[in-house]
Amino acid sequence: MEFTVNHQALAYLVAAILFILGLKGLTHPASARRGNLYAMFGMVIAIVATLLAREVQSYGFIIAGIAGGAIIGAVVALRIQMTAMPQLVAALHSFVGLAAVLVGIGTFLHHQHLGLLNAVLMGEISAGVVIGAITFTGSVIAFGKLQGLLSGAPVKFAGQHLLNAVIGALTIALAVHFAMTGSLLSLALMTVLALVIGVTLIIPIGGADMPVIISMLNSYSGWAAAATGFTLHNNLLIIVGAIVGCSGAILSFIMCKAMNRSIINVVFGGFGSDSSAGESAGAQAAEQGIKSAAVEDAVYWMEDAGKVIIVPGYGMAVSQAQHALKELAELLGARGVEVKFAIHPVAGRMPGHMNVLLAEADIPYDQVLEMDEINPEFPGTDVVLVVGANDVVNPAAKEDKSSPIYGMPILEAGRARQVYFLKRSMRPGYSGVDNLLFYQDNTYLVFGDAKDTIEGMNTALKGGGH
Amino acid sequence: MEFTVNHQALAYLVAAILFILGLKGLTHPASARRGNLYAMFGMVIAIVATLLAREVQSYGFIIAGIAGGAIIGAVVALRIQMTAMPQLVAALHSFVGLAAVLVGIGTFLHHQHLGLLNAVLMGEISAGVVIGAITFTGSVIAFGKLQGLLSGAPVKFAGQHLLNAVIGALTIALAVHFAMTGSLLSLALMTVLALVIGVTLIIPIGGADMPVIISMLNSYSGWAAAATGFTLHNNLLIIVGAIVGCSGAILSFIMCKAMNRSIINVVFGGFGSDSSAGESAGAQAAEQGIKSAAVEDAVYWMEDAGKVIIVPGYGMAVSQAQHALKELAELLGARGVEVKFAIHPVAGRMPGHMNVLLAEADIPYDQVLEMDEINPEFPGTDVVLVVGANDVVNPAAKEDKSSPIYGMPILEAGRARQVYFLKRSMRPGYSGVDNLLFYQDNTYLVFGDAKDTIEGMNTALKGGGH
Amino acid sequence: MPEALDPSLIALYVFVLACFIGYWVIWGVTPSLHTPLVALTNAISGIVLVGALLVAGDPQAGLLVQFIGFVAVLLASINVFGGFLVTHRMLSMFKKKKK
Amino acid sequence: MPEALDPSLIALYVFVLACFIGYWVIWGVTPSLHTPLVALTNAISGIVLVGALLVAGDPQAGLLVQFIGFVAVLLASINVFGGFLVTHRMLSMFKKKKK
Amino acid sequence: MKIGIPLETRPGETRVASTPDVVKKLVGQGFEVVIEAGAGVRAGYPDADYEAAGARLSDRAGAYDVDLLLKVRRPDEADVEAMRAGGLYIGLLESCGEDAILPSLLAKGMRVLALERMPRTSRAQSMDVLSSQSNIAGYRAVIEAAARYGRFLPMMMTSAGSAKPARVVVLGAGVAGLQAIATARRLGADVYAYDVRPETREQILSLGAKPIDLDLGESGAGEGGYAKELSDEAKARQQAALADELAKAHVIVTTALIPCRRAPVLVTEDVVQRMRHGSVIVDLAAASGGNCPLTVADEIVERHGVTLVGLTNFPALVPADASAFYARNLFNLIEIMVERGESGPQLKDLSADDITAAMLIQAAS
Amino acid sequence: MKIGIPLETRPGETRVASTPDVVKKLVGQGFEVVIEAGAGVRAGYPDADYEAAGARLSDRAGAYDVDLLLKVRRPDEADVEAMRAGGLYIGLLESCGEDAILPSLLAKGMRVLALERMPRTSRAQSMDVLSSQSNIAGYRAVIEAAARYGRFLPMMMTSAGSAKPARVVVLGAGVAGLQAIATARRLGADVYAYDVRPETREQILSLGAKPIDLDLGESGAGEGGYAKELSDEAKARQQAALADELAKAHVIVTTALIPCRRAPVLVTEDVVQRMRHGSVIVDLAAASGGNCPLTVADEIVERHGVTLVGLTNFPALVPADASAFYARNLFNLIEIMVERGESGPQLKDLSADDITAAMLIQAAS
Ligand SMILES: NC(=O)c1ccc[n+]([C@@H]2O[C@H](COP(=O)([O-])OP(=O)(O)OC[C@H]3O[C@@H](n4cnc5c(N)ncnc54)[C@H](OP(=O)(O)O)[C@@H]3O)[C@@H](O)[C@H]2O)c1
Ligand SMILES: NC(=O)c1ccc[n+]([C@@H]2O[C@H](COP(=O)([O-])OP(=O)(O)OC[C@H]3O[C@@H](n4cnc5c(N)ncnc54)[C@H](OP(=O)(O)O)[C@@H]3O)[C@@H](O)[C@H]2O)c1
Ligand SMILES: NC(=O)c1ccc[n+]([C@@H]2O[C@H](COP(=O)([O-])OP(=O)(O)OC[C@H]3O[C@@H](n4cnc5c(N)ncnc54)[C@H](O)[C@@H]3O)[C@@H](O)[C@H]2O)c1
Ligand SMILES: NC(=O)c1ccc[n+]([C@@H]2O[C@H](COP(=O)([O-])OP(=O)(O)OC[C@H]3O[C@@H](n4cnc5c(N)ncnc54)[C@H](O)[C@@H]3O)[C@@H](O)[C@H]2O)c1
Repeated sequence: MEFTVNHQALAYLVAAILFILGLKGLTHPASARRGNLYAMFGMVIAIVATLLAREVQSYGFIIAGIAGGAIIGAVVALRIQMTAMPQLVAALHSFVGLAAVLVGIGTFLHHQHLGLLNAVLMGEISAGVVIGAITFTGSVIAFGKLQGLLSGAPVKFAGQHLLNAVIGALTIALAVHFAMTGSLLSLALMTVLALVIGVTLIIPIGGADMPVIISMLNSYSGWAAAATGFTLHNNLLIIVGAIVGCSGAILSFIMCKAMNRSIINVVFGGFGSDSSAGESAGAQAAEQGIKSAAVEDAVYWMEDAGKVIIVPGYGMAVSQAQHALKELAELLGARGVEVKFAIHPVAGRMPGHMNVLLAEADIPYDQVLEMDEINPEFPGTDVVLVVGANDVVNPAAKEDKSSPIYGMPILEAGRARQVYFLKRSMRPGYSGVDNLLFYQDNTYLVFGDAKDTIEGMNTALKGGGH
Repeated sequence: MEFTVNHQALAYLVAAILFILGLKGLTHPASARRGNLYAMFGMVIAIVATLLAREVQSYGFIIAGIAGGAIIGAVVALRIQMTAMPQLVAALHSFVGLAAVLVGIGTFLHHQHLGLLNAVLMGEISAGVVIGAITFTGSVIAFGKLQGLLSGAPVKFAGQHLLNAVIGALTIALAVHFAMTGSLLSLALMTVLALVIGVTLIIPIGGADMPVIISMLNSYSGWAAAATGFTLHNNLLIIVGAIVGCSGAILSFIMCKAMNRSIINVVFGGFGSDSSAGESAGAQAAEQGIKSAAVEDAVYWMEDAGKVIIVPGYGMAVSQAQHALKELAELLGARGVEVKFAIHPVAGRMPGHMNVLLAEADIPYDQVLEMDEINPEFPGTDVVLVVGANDVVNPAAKEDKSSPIYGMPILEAGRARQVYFLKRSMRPGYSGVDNLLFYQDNTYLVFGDAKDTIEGMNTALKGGGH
Repeated sequence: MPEALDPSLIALYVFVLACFIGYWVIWGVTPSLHTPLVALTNAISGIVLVGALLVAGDPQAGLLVQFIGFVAVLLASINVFGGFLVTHRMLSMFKKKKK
Repeated sequence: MPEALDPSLIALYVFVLACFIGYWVIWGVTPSLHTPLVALTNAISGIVLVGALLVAGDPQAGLLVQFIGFVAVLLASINVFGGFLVTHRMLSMFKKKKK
Repeated sequence: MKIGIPLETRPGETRVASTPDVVKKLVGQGFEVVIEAGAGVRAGYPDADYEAAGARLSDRAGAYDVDLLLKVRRPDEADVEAMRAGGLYIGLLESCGEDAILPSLLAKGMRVLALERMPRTSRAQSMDVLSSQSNIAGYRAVIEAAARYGRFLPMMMTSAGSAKPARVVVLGAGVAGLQAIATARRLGADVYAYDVRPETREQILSLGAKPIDLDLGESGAGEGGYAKELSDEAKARQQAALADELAKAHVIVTTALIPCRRAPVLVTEDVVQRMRHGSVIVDLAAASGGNCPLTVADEIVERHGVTLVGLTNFPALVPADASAFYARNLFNLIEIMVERGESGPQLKDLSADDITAAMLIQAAS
Repeated sequence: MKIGIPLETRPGETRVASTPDVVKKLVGQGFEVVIEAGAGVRAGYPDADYEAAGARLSDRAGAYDVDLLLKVRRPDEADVEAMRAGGLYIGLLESCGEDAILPSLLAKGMRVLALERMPRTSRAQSMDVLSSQSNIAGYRAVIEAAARYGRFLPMMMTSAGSAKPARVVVLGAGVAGLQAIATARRLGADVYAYDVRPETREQILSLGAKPIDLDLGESGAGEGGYAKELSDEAKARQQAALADELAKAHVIVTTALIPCRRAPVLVTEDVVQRMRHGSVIVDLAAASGGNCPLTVADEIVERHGVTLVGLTNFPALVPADASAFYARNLFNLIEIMVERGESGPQLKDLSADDITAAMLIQAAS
């Protein structure tokens, strides 16, 4: 039986469905790996269906290209350090962008050769090439910043936005000219300008925002693929491109929200962030090399931890988070997590401060342990949740002889696998001493009022999402 | 400028987008009315774009049909009692079903006349006609049950499912025959059998499940429209049909979940529900004419009520819901709702039982009022939330001289605009006396452990949905 | 440029994609809006009107067909007009007290 | 049967519907999965490979075009293979302790 | 109709049968109220407040020479002497069955409404002084225990070491027992409770305390919400099964009563010996012989290093609220007893209403 | 090295400077511990327990004739007589500045570690007896108030009427004040609190109580966490501004102290007169003259219908835990004072560590 375009289209449809299911799978941990498999399978179907098409007649270049790509891709992906993932993803993006540019130009030359050019087609080609070029250089810059080849600091200068606007307008003008005349020169110039835009868009963005930018560039690469799909009248490219483009944009938005950043600000390279006044606690933390995390991250690791220890402090009392905390402990307990409360003898502002509040919230006494009992348990603990405590877990008390709290015994929270600090800011506690635990590798700060944060955790634990 | 198929297709695309936005709008109260307008607007565009098409050349029948339909539709819609809405919707469904059948048959005759028939087309016609026919009679039966023309009780007999299966198989066989031969007889027979299926599918379903069935029939009508779209190669019909079909199915599923019913059970006419053992509290209540409601319904009315009074009782103590209740009061308070707690002197099982627990949860004393203070406030209250109380709000104490609690003063919760009862079952309270308030028109029971229910409310109030 | 696809295949593409949209568009609906939502989807499924118009509007098809078309147009428009109006009425009832 | 539509219009239909899907498919993602999700969408956007194959596989197009196609195939496949593998590695790291 | 409120003369009694608030309401309904000078002072209600409420101050004789006499405690012979013949007495008789006072009352032609006979129906709840006073006793018993216990009740982790929460066991989860549970829980103690009536299990849990489950082989639920007496076999089994739980306790509050019977022995001397030095037992059943045989009624004694509180009148230690509740109960009762006549309130037929009928004692005529 | 633990002889004192638990640890570290017979009995620690922990029982003279004397209360002349010359005294001196006892101690060549001079640093927290005993006082003060208040502290809505929650005002939110707030809140009272130090506002809120805000025109925050004395003008303004809040209170617990000064007057006689009959004032500053001028130290008096509790030694009412905390504080202190030598523990140079240096009083050599 001949493999007709109709068969191909059916195969493409199946591939598209698999991609959609794959992406949906990745929204939840339980289905994530299955999702990845779906997507891989979709890709295989798409490639095979394309190779069987009538237009594909010489396989030399193709086999060479795929084989080379497979080897390089596999080696890089397997060798790379986990910590260098963001760079890798940025680099891979740049390839998609460049590939889109090349496909656009190749299609142009091909159709020119066959004499099949028309204005609509050339418009579609321009879109593919321009977006691809922006994706390409943008990703290269992002890669450079992440890899440390370029400074991570935002590069800003007066008139930056004006410059971008002018180059953008020029590019569009050239695209129109190209679509009307098919001038190769316009195509080339337009491509060059688009490459420049990629650079100028990304250099003003600081290191802290890079994750969002990576996701945004991802979205661009999707749009580039969709534009290519229009050029080739290939529905699969259109569907996948649109989905990747759109979901990438949404993802960037979601990430911005989680990081408390304005998306406009991030995408347009530091719009308005010239004033550092409104800088969030998260951004400040990032600058000092302290990691902050979202509520969901903490929940993710707690929900099937073996053991979680909660260290309440004065901040719990201030935010009156004890009732919410009790609920959290119950929710975790219901999932089989062992939850304990570790009470430091001077936590709070009066002797027994924590006991009063935990009793008010009706937390069973056998879950409440004093320092000496619980300290040996920290090393075997998956997550320590520090709820508005500070001094009582500060390793400075043991390590820094000059510290005013030197000599005070502490809760050794830092020895657990992960530590999440729930506090509102980077401010120190009663003693005024900076907390060394913040800088530890396994420590994350979750900013916000402790009660709000814990209620957020409870909501997350109770489901949400579908 | 001529109105080409391309223009029409563009218009259809816009209409489709408006329909999607319209449906999305209806998922949230704030955007619901806007959503309806979007959808209306989409429909206008779709109709105009169709009328402008080249195929439409005689307007007599069309104008007559639309005008008649508009008048009838408008009169019925404006005249109908709010309580009769479900019937009306069922009736309207039957029209869509019948229209789909007619369009299918009409198209067949038309194409037969033009000699354009082929197997694929006839397959598509069969699908449209069969689904349309099922929708038609199914909706008619649903209408009959809701309107009281037919008994609301499920009609069940042995071999019901077998019968359905046999008729279904026959119908499919006829459809295949029709597609291969174009036999008008097969078409007619198939249509008749499909009409029968519509009846046999819906008669075994009880009155309580009717809302789900309406939604399910709605989904069928969507599939019928989509099949018609295939027949006519009309993308708008396909898109809208698929969206309505799919979202209707999902909506049925969501409604089943909210009512704690199994969707299989409902859709396949009482599969397994032959045993009444597992009957839920909700179903039991429905049989006694008591209304039950979902957590979200209560939340919906509380969240922008002016005033909510919470009446705690022994059930609050049993489920230890006081902490959750405090959070609820805070969440409502944050939305500007005035929240008060009404304490009956004998609520609970010891004097001051409620006071102890509310104080434990740190509910401010000025929100806690005793019976004599609060009774005059009930008539001006939007929602009363009765949390595991029973006897203390039972109007039998005032109305029924033979009742053992006659003469006991009560909290006059029943005088508020709406009353939501949070309890686990239909069981009476301490006194063993059935609560007359359950039967009042403005009373709804929300079944479940009080703490779980209130936590559900809190989650709902804190957002969820997107 | 590849040769043209079978139009039924294109229809299938559109159908599948629309099914996904139908799947997602409804999630997260407030229970109180279940009934209006059913009414609205009902009104929208009156889109068969478009099909009915095509049947009723082609004089070539013969009077029988046109009459069948007429009945279909009548029924579908009752549905469209009735459906939207009913939805509107329900939603007005749902308009909550403004503070 | 109506006359055929402009293929670009069909492409537009498909595009618009896919955008809606893209809009919804990602909602509700767990923040911890942000990074793997970016890696996966990246791998998927390697679908330009399909375009590259078409350019590289047509000998009629001339050697220059085929060579351009070859480079595009190479880059896109690095992306596809690298992307999926990296996603897989990240997700394996995310496999949590089973109790 | 004239109502009299005398000064209570039993030793240690600080309560009074009515408060200025309630007197005001009574006067408002047309009653004439006479109060003995100083009757409310110990409860924190000065004579002036009564006068302001509309009562007439009088000497002892005046307060007794009335139609309707409101008292808290059982009258003695002298009191009966002072009463107006043919009047109505409302108060506690504090007796079951044979009683020397009752005949003298009836001999004077008086009718008696004995408050301990109040039926335990929903409607009667607001007139039930046993409930309202037990409630106060339960609260005050725990305050007393806290004041006499040489440690913290709550858990406290401080830089000077940790105090474990006191283990409090409450025996009998009736009105007083439940309030004791609630109060001890409030103070942060680790509270356990036990009752023979099985339905109390859920009630104990509903206050956040831990029920002690014993298998006695029979239920202790009697009539009208009261417990019934257990068989001897079950009693022995109960004592043995409870012993280990009780020996671990630091504070025990016992409230187990069976109407008109000696209180059951729940805390044996052996248990007291096994308790830690400095522990406290508050025996609310002291008046009926005590749930612990070592308890001495009306005294606080130390045995085997354990403090035993045998006070029998805890409500008198919270006189202001105890009197207010008592007065309010009587007011609610009077409301169902009278109808408004032209010349002020009139007594209805007391045997017509099932509440008053159950309480009424009068000479067989 | 020999440690001595005498019986405390001040009237009403029930505490003891060490407990069997701590004695066991001391013995474990190589100390020789001598305890006067009966020293721990009133706190619930029988002699037998001390012996079991490794202490030697002795008479009074034996317990004083030691290298390291651990005491709770200020010694009197007779005690000083009994001490071993050149020994080390650890205990409270209960004095500021001039003091008759100190010269006699120094004259005997003794070195004194005065516990009230403990610096308020994080490291010293676990040795600070002022904190640990204040904490107990705060708790016990509220229990005392509850026992003496003729009504419920918590709100209670019953069929016999409703009791409004008692309005409790705590003055001074230091260690004792905060614990008093916490305890009153636990009991369900409606708690208000006030302190001159502005940072206490958040702390009061953190216990769920309501801060009283006054505008004094100056801050009362002094050094080392203590309050400083206010200007006369501010004092007057404070009294006036507080008066209305206090007059509404049913229970007042005052804890306002300024080191080595007469306690500030916060509750004036006028306020007491305006309070409702039956109200209670517990004045924890009674020993320094009282925050209320009507308070009589060591007595419980009634003035204008209000009960004034002037007890000065609340920790002695919770002797078991108070002694345990005290003993633990001293143990923590001793730990930083000694190093393990070959022949048992050796004293380090006391002026080298800033904690002991601050506390140390010795004859100028
Ligand atoms: N227990 C006693 O008797 C006593 C008496 C006096 C002093 N102290 C001293 O107090 C300290 C106690 O240690 P600790 O760890 O309990 O407290 P801490 O060291 O004072 O730290 C409390 C932390 O809670 C955070 N916080 C405050 N309000 C919050 C809110 N609403 N939500 C979330 N976080 C909030 C603050 O950070 P943000 O501002 O960034 O949110 C602060 O860093 C010790 O230094 C101890 O020596 C104790
Ligand atoms: N206050 C006193 O001193 C005292 C003393 C003795 C008796 N009483 C009597 O007790 C009664 C008190 O009235 P009330 O209204 O408070 O209580 P109630 O009439 O006994 O009703 C309590 C209701 O709570 C529900 N419930 C129990 N557990 C629940 C849970 N976990 N979640 C949700 N609902 C739960 C029960 O219904 P479901 O089983 O369907 O869930 C029950 O109908 C009066 O009749 C009074 O006379 C009072
Ligand atoms: N009007 C009303 O509805 C009303 C009024 C008052 C009380 N009640 C109910 O009546 C019940 C008892 O009330 P009460 O407090 O006056 O009872 P009570 O004072 O007579 O007895 C106290 C408790 O001791 C328990 N007890 C007796 N023997 C025991 C034993 N051997 N071991 C352990 N426990 C033993 C009893 O079960 C009771 O719970 C309660 O459930 C109360 O709610 C109802
Ligand atoms: N090592 C340590 O870190 C440590 C140890 C003990 C106490 N502290 C801190 O020191 C502070 C005071 O402790 P304390 O309880 O021993 O103090 P205290 O006993 O000396 O005084 C009690 C309270 O009375 C207040 N007060 C004084 N004059 C007042 C006035 N005119 N009106 C109202 N209030 C007045 C003081 O501000 C203080 O809060 C607390 O914040 C405590 O946490 C710290």
